[in-house]
Amino acid sequence: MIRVAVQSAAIDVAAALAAHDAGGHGASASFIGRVRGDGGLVELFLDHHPVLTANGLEDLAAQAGARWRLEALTLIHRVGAMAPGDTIVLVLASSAHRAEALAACEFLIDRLKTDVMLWKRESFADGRSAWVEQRETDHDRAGRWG
Amino acid sequence: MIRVAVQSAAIDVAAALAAHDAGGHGASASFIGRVRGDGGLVELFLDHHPVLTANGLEDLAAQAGARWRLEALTLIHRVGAMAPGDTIVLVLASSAHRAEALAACEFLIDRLKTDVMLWKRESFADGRSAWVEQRETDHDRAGRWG
Amino acid sequence: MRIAYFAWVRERMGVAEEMVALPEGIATVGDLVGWLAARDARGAGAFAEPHRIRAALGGAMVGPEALIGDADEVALFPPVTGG
Amino acid sequence: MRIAYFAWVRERMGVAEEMVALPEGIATVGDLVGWLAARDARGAGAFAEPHRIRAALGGAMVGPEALIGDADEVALFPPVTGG
Repeated sequence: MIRVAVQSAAIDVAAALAAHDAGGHGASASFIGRVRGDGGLVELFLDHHPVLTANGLEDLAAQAGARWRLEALTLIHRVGAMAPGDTIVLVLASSAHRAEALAACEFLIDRLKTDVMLWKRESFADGRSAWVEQRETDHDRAGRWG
Repeated sequence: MIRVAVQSAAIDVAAALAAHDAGGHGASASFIGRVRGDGGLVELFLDHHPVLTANGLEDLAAQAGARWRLEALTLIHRVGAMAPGDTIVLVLASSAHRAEALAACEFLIDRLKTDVMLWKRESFADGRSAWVEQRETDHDRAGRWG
Repeated sequence: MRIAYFAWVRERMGVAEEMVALPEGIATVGDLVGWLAARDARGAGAFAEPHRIRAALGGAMVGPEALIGDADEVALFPPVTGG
Repeated sequence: MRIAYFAWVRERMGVAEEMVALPEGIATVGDLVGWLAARDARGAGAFAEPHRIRAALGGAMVGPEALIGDADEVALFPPVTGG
């Protein structure tokens, strides 16, 4: 079962885990990414393109499904305005085999950082606000998957 | 915060996640291992040594804490009799940085398979019951960490 | 045809999208970006550095040489900055 | 001294643990395993293949050459089969 969602509502990790998996899979790997309050950040805003963003997530999910034997895959990305501590992204990958669940989860979170159409704006306690520039480190990690 | 547990009670993943993390960490990676019903398996029994098993988990947690910058680590292993679908093991690793959370989670689940004092007995629907022999593949994976 | 803007391109243009009738001679995405940069001050602010602009046509990423043809939407935005 | 058995060693010995007084000349874990194998049929069944036996003294893994000394517990078991 593949489930992909782009939503402005808060991500409910426990509910997503329950929906992902009724308990039958051998191994489930997950990744939860949260907004960090580094440097006095008070708001993270994620702009998105409804079609491009959803297509990007669906394409990534399909790539993971082709590369590994997955029994279930959940990919939820939040967009809009978020506060520190809020969950931005949730990846859940289940397989009969732990190595495949772990590899798929890591692949997905690395690729999400570069391949999906999202734009970040950071706002700080001192009133500064700026769109984030592309980071080379994300590209380095994503490039490992060839 | 490091939390390590060996328990015969069922593992409550949602409760463990809530206890692990009040929402402040940048990245959380998890691994959930479950009993597979392959080949007509009806019961998995895990024998353990109360001191050695707990020491092994604590040692692994300490190794992960020394290797990566982790903000929280939860390691829960179930022992005793389990049915297919039951959660055997839960690893939760949180860090400010996703690469560290992911690497720690993978390290821990690989090492759990070889370094922790546990003995598996499988019982099948046809009445067969046997202690599992050591598997080379687990050693291969664990060896990657040097 | 609709042009949709995202992130700082949207902020500099002051609108999320607009409907335009393409003038004669504007055939590619690169042509469109050049035309918007020359059209007014907002366009100059958003599109002064075309190498920082990415584009999508009908839901697919394209380069500046892509022909707009009868696309319903051209989306213009900065490089993505991930999830 | 207490000897604790695990997994199929426990099943073959028929008990989870027992208290023993070590006979003269039994100094190492290897000596103990050899003595148990010779003591009775259950011991012969459990310890006929000493290379398949692992041991811990006071909570730490040890080899057959380890001196038992005044340890409270010797644990004897097969190689672990993981979580």
